[in-house]
Amino acid sequence: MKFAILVNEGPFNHQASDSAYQFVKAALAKGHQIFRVFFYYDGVYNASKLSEPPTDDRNVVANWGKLAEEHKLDLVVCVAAALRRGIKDENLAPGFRISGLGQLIEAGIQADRLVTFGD
Amino acid sequence: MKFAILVNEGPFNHQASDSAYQFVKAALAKGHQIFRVFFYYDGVYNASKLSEPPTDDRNVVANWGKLAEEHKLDLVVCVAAALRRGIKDENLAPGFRISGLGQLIEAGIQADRLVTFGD
Amino acid sequence: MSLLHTVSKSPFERTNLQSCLKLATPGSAILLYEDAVIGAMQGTALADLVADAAKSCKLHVLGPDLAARGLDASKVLPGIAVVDYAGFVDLAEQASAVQAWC
Amino acid sequence: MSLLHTVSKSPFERTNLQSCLKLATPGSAILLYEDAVIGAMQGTALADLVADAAKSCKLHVLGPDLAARGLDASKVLPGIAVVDYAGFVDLAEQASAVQAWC
Amino acid sequence: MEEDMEAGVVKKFMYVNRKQPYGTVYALEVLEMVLISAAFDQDVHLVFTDDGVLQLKKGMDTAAIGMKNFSKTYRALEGYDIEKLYVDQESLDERGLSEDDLLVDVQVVSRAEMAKLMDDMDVILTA
Amino acid sequence: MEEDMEAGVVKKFMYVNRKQPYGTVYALEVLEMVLISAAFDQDVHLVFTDDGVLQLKKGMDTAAIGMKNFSKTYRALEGYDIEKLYVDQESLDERGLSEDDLLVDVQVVSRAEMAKLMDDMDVILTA
Repeated sequence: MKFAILVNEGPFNHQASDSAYQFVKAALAKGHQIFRVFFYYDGVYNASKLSEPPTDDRNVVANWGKLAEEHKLDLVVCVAAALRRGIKDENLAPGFRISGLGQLIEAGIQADRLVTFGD
Repeated sequence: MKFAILVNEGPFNHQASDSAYQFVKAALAKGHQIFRVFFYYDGVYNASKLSEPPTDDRNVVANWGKLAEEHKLDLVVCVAAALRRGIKDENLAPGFRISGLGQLIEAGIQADRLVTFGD
Repeated sequence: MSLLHTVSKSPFERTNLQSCLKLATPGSAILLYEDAVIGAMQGTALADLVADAAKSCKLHVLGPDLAARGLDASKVLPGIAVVDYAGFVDLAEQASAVQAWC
Repeated sequence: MSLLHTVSKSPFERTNLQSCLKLATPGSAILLYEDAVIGAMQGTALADLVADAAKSCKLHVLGPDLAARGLDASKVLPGIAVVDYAGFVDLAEQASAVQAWC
Repeated sequence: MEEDMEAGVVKKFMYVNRKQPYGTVYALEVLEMVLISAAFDQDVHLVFTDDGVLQLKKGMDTAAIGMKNFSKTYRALEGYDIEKLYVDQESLDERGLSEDDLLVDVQVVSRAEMAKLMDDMDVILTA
Repeated sequence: MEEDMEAGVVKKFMYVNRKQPYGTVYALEVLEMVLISAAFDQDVHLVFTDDGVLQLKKGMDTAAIGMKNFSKTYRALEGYDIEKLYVDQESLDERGLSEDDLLVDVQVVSRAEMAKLMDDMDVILTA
């Protein structure tokens, strides 16, 4: 089945991004396809390449990037939400791309299910 | 009277930073002193110089910077919270400085009142 | 001197106001602002709870946040004072400390 | 097919679960995860509300979030199934759509 | 209406608004989503429930909080052929509001009717 | 204890923990604040109320959610002379918990006692 994922909260402050990551890993392990992971609202902060968590904690941003590389995931950051919050190409982490909200609507249309994490 | 201000939520997603800004302006207008404004948790995002809100909306980051310049405010961003969330000297907005949590405790000790905005 | 308790989140969405009312002692000041201002209005499902609190605590609501939400300052519950940001500053000044329930 | 409703915020802190229960139709699936898992436990002040919901909806709770919080999976309310992330995926697959109350 | 951009795929999208305006950005950023889905010619349903009913309150004046009043956008939705707006009576009642307090025409439904409508959707986006 | 860094100014600081661990970062970042205030030799009071009582639950295992288990830190507080920990009975009761479920020694008080304690503070930091 084709899943689309929406992540609405930033890293560390909320667990939403962690839960979405675990969900995506479990879906891939079951042979499902991830059509796209879209980052909206504060979720755009997950794409900051400057994020540097303590070394004894998980690295949310890097984990998304690695997963994207391994599984050719399409990680899309909403441009309007990102501009407000100071996420731009110059601080965008590897594995993410910035695009319009149309990418979320398209994911809703193309995927069999849209699963949202966080508010 | 000497006030210390703590801002715990990022710009735009929550009103906390806006309310803190209005409170600080009102306190200054009454002749009070602002000992320090400290940004913690997601509040550190208020210091991103890359933030670019729509031109018909308020610019939270720039407003803090301007107010700081006019009134010689000490705007301090918590280094630990900021590192996790990708706020560093390279994307720090004018008027802010990055320092340790000790600056918050010191503000609590030195100021007559600590007023917190957001969670 | 007693505490100023501030509440910013909607009492319909979160339990912050309810927690505040459990720990605010008689004579304390309480300020509702941001999304919490709906709690100050007449005719809501929470009006009895808040009106009751106004008997033992000094309740206030931030006018600018009422206006932003199109809520009529003349329809706040009796016993609740409408203040502006300057009034918020005064409340903080008059309190022994400020406790933010967010 | 019916909806999967997901709830991640604590029912003691926010009203999301209560809103979910008002709009979830009989036969729908509900998954409690993250801070919402406390709602699945026996002996809480919300246990009656949740046990009641489990009679008309298919309730689930995420095991990894119980374990993280030191909550014993053997003490969840009767009628609530404990699932892992793979089970979460299955629930989403089996639903007609997923409604996140956050 | 323009031709469908997705070769005829029209899904039932529902946007569930549960939060007040201004205290958080959700109301504004949901509107941005809604306008885009109109461009994709999807079957858009807007629901206002819980504190979300306050997004439609008449008479907002944001001057003193220094934020932009975006409530006019709800009036503009008709121009994008977004006409399916639902509010539940219970959420209005709990907040001491009535249909007359709202700045746009909506269908006022019971929570039971809203639940049925929701069950019928293909994609639900909530904030 | 070291000499006071602020020329003898010792204030009563209270940290009010109202949230669960892991679902949000607050519990962890409050601990960071608490440890720093110990370095400033302040009179530190830690309160756990509402969902905050869950921060002290025994037996956490975070392996499956991929996050760091920081509950050991509460055990280390004693080493920093932070010994005033309060939990209110009502919050425990509501969540079906008892003092035996907690991984550190605390004073269990009523909400009324906690309210009195709070009224006496100079600086209150809540999350």
